[in-house]
Amino acid sequence: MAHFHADFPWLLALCAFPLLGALACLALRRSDAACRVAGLVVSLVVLGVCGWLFVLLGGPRGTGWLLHEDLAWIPRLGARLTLGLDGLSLVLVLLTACLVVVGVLVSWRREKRAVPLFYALLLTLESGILGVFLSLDLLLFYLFWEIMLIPMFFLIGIWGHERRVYAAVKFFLFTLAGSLLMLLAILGVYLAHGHQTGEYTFALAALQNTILPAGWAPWLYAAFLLAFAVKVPLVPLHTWLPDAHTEAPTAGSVILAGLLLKTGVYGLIRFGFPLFPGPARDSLPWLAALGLAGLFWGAWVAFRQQDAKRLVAYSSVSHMGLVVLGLAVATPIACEGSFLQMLNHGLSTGALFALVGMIAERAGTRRLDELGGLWARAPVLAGFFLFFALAAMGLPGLNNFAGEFLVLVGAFRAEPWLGALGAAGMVFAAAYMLRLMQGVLWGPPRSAEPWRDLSLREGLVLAPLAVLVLWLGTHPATFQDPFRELARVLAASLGGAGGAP
Amino acid sequence: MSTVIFYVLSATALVATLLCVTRKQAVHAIVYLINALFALALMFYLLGAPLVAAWEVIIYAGAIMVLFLFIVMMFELDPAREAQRPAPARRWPVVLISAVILACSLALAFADPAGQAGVPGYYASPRAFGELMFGEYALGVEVASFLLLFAAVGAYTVGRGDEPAGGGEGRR
Amino acid sequence: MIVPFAHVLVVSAVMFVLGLGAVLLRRNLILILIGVEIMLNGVGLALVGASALWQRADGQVLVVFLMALTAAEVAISLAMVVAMKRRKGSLDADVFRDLRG
Amino acid sequence: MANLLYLLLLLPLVGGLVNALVGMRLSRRLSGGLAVAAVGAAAALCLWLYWLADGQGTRVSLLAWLESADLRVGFGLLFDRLSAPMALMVTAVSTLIHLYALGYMRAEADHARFFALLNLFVFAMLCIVLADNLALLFLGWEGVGFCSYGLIGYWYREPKNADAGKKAFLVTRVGDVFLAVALLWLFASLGTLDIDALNARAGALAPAALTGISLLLLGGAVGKSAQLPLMTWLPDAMAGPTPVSALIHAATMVTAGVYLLCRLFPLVSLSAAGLQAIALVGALTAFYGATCALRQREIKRVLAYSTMSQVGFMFLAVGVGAASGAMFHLLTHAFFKALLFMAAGCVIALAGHENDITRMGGLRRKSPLVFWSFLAGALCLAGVPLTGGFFSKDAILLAAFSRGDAFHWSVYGLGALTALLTALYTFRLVYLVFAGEARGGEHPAGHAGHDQPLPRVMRWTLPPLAALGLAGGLLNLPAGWPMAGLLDGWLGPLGGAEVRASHALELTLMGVATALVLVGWLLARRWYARFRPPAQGGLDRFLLRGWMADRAYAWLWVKPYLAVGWLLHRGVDERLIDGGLDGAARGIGRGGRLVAAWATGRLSSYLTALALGLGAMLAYFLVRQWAGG
Amino acid sequence: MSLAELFSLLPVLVLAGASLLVLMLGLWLKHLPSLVALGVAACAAAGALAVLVPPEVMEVGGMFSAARYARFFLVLWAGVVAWTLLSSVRYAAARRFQPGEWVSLLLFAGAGMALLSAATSLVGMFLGLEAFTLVLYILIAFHRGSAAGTEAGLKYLVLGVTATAVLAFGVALVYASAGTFHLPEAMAGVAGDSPLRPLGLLGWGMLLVAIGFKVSLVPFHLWTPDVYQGAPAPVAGLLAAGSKGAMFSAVVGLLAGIGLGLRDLTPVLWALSGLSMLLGTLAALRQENVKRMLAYSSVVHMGFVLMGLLDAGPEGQEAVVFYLVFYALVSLGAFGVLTAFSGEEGEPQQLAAFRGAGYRHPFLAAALAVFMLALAGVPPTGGFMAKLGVFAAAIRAGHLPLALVGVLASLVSLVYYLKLVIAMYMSAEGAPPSGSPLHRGTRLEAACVGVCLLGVLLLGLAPGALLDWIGSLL
Repeated sequence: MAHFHADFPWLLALCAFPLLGALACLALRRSDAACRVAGLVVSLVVLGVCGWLFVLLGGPRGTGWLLHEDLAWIPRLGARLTLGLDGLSLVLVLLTACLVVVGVLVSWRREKRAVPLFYALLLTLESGILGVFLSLDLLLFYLFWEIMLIPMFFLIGIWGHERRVYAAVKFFLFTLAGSLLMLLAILGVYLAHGHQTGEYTFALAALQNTILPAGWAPWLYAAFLLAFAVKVPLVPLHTWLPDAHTEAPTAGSVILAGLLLKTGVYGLIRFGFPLFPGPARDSLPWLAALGLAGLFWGAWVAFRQQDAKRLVAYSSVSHMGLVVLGLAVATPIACEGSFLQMLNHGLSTGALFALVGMIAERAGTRRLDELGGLWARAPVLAGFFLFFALAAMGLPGLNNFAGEFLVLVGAFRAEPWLGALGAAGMVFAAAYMLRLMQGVLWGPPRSAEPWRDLSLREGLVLAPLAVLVLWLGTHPATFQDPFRELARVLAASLGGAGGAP
Repeated sequence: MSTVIFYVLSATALVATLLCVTRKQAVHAIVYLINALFALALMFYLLGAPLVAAWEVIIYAGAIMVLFLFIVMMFELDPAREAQRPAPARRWPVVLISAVILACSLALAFADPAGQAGVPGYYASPRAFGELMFGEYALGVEVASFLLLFAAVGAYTVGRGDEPAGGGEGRR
Repeated sequence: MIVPFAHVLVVSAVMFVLGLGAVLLRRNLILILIGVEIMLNGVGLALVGASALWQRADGQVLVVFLMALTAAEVAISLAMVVAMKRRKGSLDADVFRDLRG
Repeated sequence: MANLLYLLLLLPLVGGLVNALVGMRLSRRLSGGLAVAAVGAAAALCLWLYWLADGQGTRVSLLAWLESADLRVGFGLLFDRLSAPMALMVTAVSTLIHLYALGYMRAEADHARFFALLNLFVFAMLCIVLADNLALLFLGWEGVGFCSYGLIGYWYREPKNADAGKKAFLVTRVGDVFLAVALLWLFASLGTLDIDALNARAGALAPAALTGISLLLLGGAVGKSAQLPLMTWLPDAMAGPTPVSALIHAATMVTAGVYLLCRLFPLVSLSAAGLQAIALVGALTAFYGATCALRQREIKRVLAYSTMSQVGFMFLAVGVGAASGAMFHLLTHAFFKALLFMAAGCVIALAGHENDITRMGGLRRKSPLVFWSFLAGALCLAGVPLTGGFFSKDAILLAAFSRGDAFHWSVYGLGALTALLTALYTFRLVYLVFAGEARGGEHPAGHAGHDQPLPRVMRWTLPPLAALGLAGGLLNLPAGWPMAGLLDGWLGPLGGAEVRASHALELTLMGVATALVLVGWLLARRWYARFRPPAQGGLDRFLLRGWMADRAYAWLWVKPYLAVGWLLHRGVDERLIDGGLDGAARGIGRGGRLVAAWATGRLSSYLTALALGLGAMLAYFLVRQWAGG
Repeated sequence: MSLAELFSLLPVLVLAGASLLVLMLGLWLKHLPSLVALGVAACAAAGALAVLVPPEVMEVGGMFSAARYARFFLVLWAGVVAWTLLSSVRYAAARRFQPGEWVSLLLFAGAGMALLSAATSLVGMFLGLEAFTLVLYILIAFHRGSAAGTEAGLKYLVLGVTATAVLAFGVALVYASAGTFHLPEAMAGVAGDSPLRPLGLLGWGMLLVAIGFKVSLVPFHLWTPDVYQGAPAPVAGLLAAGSKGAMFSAVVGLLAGIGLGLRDLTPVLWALSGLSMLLGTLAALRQENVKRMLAYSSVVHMGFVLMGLLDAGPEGQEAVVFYLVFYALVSLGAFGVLTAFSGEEGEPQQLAAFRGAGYRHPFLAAALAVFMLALAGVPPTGGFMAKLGVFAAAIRAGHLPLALVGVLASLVSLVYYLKLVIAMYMSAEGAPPSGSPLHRGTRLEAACVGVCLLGVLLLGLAPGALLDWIGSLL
């Protein structure tokens, strides 16, 4: 595989290309249609490249870098443009490309204001997310980490719903609160490493071996953890999420839930754990407890929601709690399940947000007590809704079950109570999802006028996702293979109890 | 001898300054200040700065204070209204702060070994002084001259009253 | 050797603080500016004293620069005071508080 | 050849998917026909491939599913002596029910969804039956849960129906959690989910683990089979169309729990405490269901409670170690209960879409075929001698009694009492529905069904089932009869411990059972042969509402759940966290106003601040100077 | 004062000379653009000279340095002045500013700032500082039609002369204890390899008050919002970008000399920095007036710069210089946008005036939004790299709590920066700005803003070149 990328920085190009697309959108600002097309084309090209990479590089892989690029950036600070693609990032990059296309398509007719800006921001966001999933230099990572933030802030703030400004600011502040501390921690590691070796660098590979001054590591790790925990989000740092998800425009919700939450977990895996293995190991019980708490908390509160979007938002808290639980028990199976679950959650929740958006567009409301009877008015749409809701509920044969089951199996092995309690979350998930289905699908339609059923564009959004959901549900190995080894190594490095024999 | 004169002059200067600070009327204050400046000029002389002493009298006491007097006269300040003593409520905090600053300054000054050293007799002759000033510090003189120039420009610009007053720009 | 340097400093410091006190106490703009002049004179004394202490004339040079500067500042200040008086009809420093917060 | 077994699963799956995806475009005839054909073909296939189950059975595996580290789960089927009859029963009964549904659903516009779900249900059920590993079984397990949800709530425009579906799904999911945990535990301790391997290696488990796992499996079974304490969903599930009730709540889904326990019987049977718990749950549920059935007024609810009660008997069988007895009763019950439900559907249609048995009556004359079929089912249910139900129930009671200790005797006592009650409520049902005069005259005229004759396909699916039900005893006649113990022999070791009982004891117990049925019938005849308005006493209401279980659960679970949800949402999320942060923000804002107010605009205050700063700094320096020496 | 020395100081002389020339030309040439052109040419010439013509001696008159550090800042300040001149052409013309005086004063302010940055002696520092401060007194009150301007000028003046007196006393005390004005020696004389002597402490106390006043550190900051609000927008930009930066560039030299003595000052610097960051942030939070908000924000930023200064090593100084360059760019940019938005009558100051600007004035509003994010320190703007540097400096010097205060301030500060962004982009649909509509801005103004925008982004994305340059200065 080494020959095809030898002289071209594919990853850098991948990160930069959407940015160019964003600039193109700004340049094309005279024509909304041109911007839409540009957005679609750019995101499709990225998807194509990612898909191509997946085809080339997918399959069972070891732990090494599938692609690795290293270019000079700020020599004086020791920061470099280091990008690397391994099995996990490969899958997440693919998910990113996929969901951005979804985001572009669901916004096609919906967002009518300041269209060029919208697509420019969406593409910038894609750049940021791709960068987060690819960068191996802490400074670069932080840069991308924050770049993600800004477009999202604008997307929520400009195109969001009623309380958009509040939600946008809350989102920004919550995330920044964590990441600023992480910045200090990055500096701490950087300085400690530089002080020790005389070589100041932000490269993850080098910093991983830093021997920190006594007593530093837990604090630095805590700062990293905080930044990532806000993004995940872990209870009790989650209250930005329902607001942001609910107020965001559909594309924003899709990307927030599908991708931004993953960056938190990814950051923990890529940076938090390797940089501070000791404290990371010590934190696992807490992480497990918080993950479990999130699992129930999110589900419990989701059940009380009256707003369909908010309900789905809280369900994300619940799902991500399970992902964290999987990581925290640190068995190979559970870690693999967590990785898989990130992908699964991205697809099914992304699709659910898209669907809620489509429904709200037709009904003019997202309140469960005002919706209802969707099946009678738009059966195809309703069918898709049912399908994705079932997937989110963890019905076996659909994607979420695969991940959840692995997580639970792994968790039970490490600590039976965790697995058992995690399994009990099934009921909670069923409770809120059934409520959502009840409110949206069943019951008498509120008015007699028929709705436009799924349009071709909407179908193009949902059908591929549905296929993926089924694929992941019945043969997840396609997507598991690339990161299997990574999960094993991660679990081994975290030294969770009850590893595979 | 000069020591005694120094202390006498110091006392004069300080008392005059105190009076200047506490007078109700601006004119009185300025006159006391001129008094203090004269004493100060003599002290400069005692400390070996004859040229500075002369300029003190000429520039400070002569030019600057007269300028002040001129302005005061121009506005015909009403003693009752313009120069009222500050209310005690405002006076005591100020006195307290000043006292603290003074006390700290003095304590620190006395704590320094340099303070114990006596001031030796010194005399900067006008010639040596002039050479220093227009030699090493010529650039400073240039800057000062620019300052004076722009002060004139500024006074002209700011003080010119040909524009209608009361433009609303920048109000809250 | 006339006096200990500390004594020169005492006089200058007292003068400086008296000037500062005037600046703080007075509300009349002109008297505030006079307070500043007192402070600067205190500084001048300290400089001349230090100049003598170190047997160098640089301190005195700075005093002269200070005088020039003072003159310049007074010119602008008074011009501005005139302008303000014309605008507000008062020389009370605290009258000018359209800008605050 | 063995790979054809996959067709068993794929036929209904494909049928369901085709109906789900393009069914709306198909004609009713085509979509219904497709569904029937799919299931019928599966039934035929099952019969054709039956020989594959002989011996150790046949295993096939197709596709890897979940793999990670040492976890290996695939789509693999196990067609053996236990699953083969079950699969055959499921497909055969389903075929008949599908046929019946063709007639029943003839007026529904949304037929495709119905047939899709029905087919998918069969697929999921076959997954349970044929799975060679517990994960695939779990897929089917959840799958039937979903399909029953969709089918119960089929008439979704009525919120009541959707609620019933939701309730069914939720309550059964509580049970599913136990099953899931059992899976996790099994995998964690035995390293496999393969059913054969689990059964083989079960001996390696610690006794405590065995008991725990058994109880968890019981928990799973309880949910799906509507046993105590997770039984409340079943009566409400009668909101679905009648074929659904027949298929799900009689023949197949509710027996999945029993099947599960039988499937893992070698494992379960190692735990004495587990078995006792199973027996106890079974006996109590049997009694509970029977008492509730005594006072129900809707025909389908009577049948629902009776199902619960009968499944309780099956649990009892498993609990006393007679897995083959459980399977026997499962099969006969499937036949006669499906028959009863389908006949009830006909009855309802004949009575003009009237559910309330107190407003029926006299239907015997309206359709003798329905009456006789129903009666056949009722006889089986009541356990009238020589019917299928008689033999299967008797086998269970015998097995319980013959264990010969106090616990099992008391369980037997409860079972016998239940048998009496069963006869009582069964004949009550028959009398109220068929005897006397029609009492539903107050119905608005012109209501559909009165004048429309029943479709032929609905009526003529009844007799085969009636025959099966009546003759079901042949499957496993007691010792001493010709062709005795067919099923026992077929199942072999899978059937659990052999019941050792003397012939005399057996005859005695049969006599007792016969007497009980007789008493029940006589009582019913006395009380119900002539219609009297139903009593409204406290006990009546108590039984009518299923021992107030719903209300109790509302107080026990639902309200606390809602309250905690409210607390977390309003209390913690909104008040504590967001409120706290908003408060902090307000506080910071207030502080900001304070700091900004410092800039008063007064020159004097600015100067004072300057002097203050100077003073503070100098004071600090002085203190430092003194302190530092 | 040899010719070689004068030659070494040529860039500053060009600025000063040009200011004199413009002043005289201005008596009969009332055409602002041509004078501006002349001024810009002078700035360009000064900058070019500074870069291209190596100085013959490194120090002029024992007061001013001609070394790379000084030259760097000369280029910066010349650029700042040229930028201010260019971006305010329409603004000045609309307010009928006296062209000659306007250009001349700005040029001289540039010269003064360059001198301050180049100062190697306390006298030089004093003179340089007073040179441009005096000019600023005038410039702030330059718009005679504006009462607020006059009030602001008066306030700055009275406080400024008081601070000057304090500064002078501080200089005198340092001189008294060290015996020389020349910086490294003076500072060494005060401290040496020991703690500061009492007189030195006293002198430093005075110096710090004066410095604190000039760069507006809490509690000496109170003039800042009033003056920013009252001053013409370009002057406020100059005040923020230039005056503070120049003062700090000199402080770098001051602190570099005192060596171990820094330890005595550290707690005070710590407190000043922390208070500035915290209280500045708090006060900015409630501002509805953009200029006041920017003023308080400058208080916060100066706190950040001071935090960087706590690390006396070259890395800390580098961080500070980088911060100053960034802050100069971003405040010029922000006030440049305000200048561009200013109509004939007034400047838009209230947040409400910016409502919906993002859609009516896409470029200027976007630039302003980027500047706000840069001020908040959000990547990929220069603000992030700048803050990174000072945080690193603080941690390196062992002041983690201060860095935490900085983090807290950054976080809260986001709220008020975002307020403006929200007003521009997220206010109610199509809300018209209250009061007079925003001016569209000329091409020249847009270009000026564009330069700042580009700079701010470049500093964030590719700061390598500037960092290397700064590294070579120290």
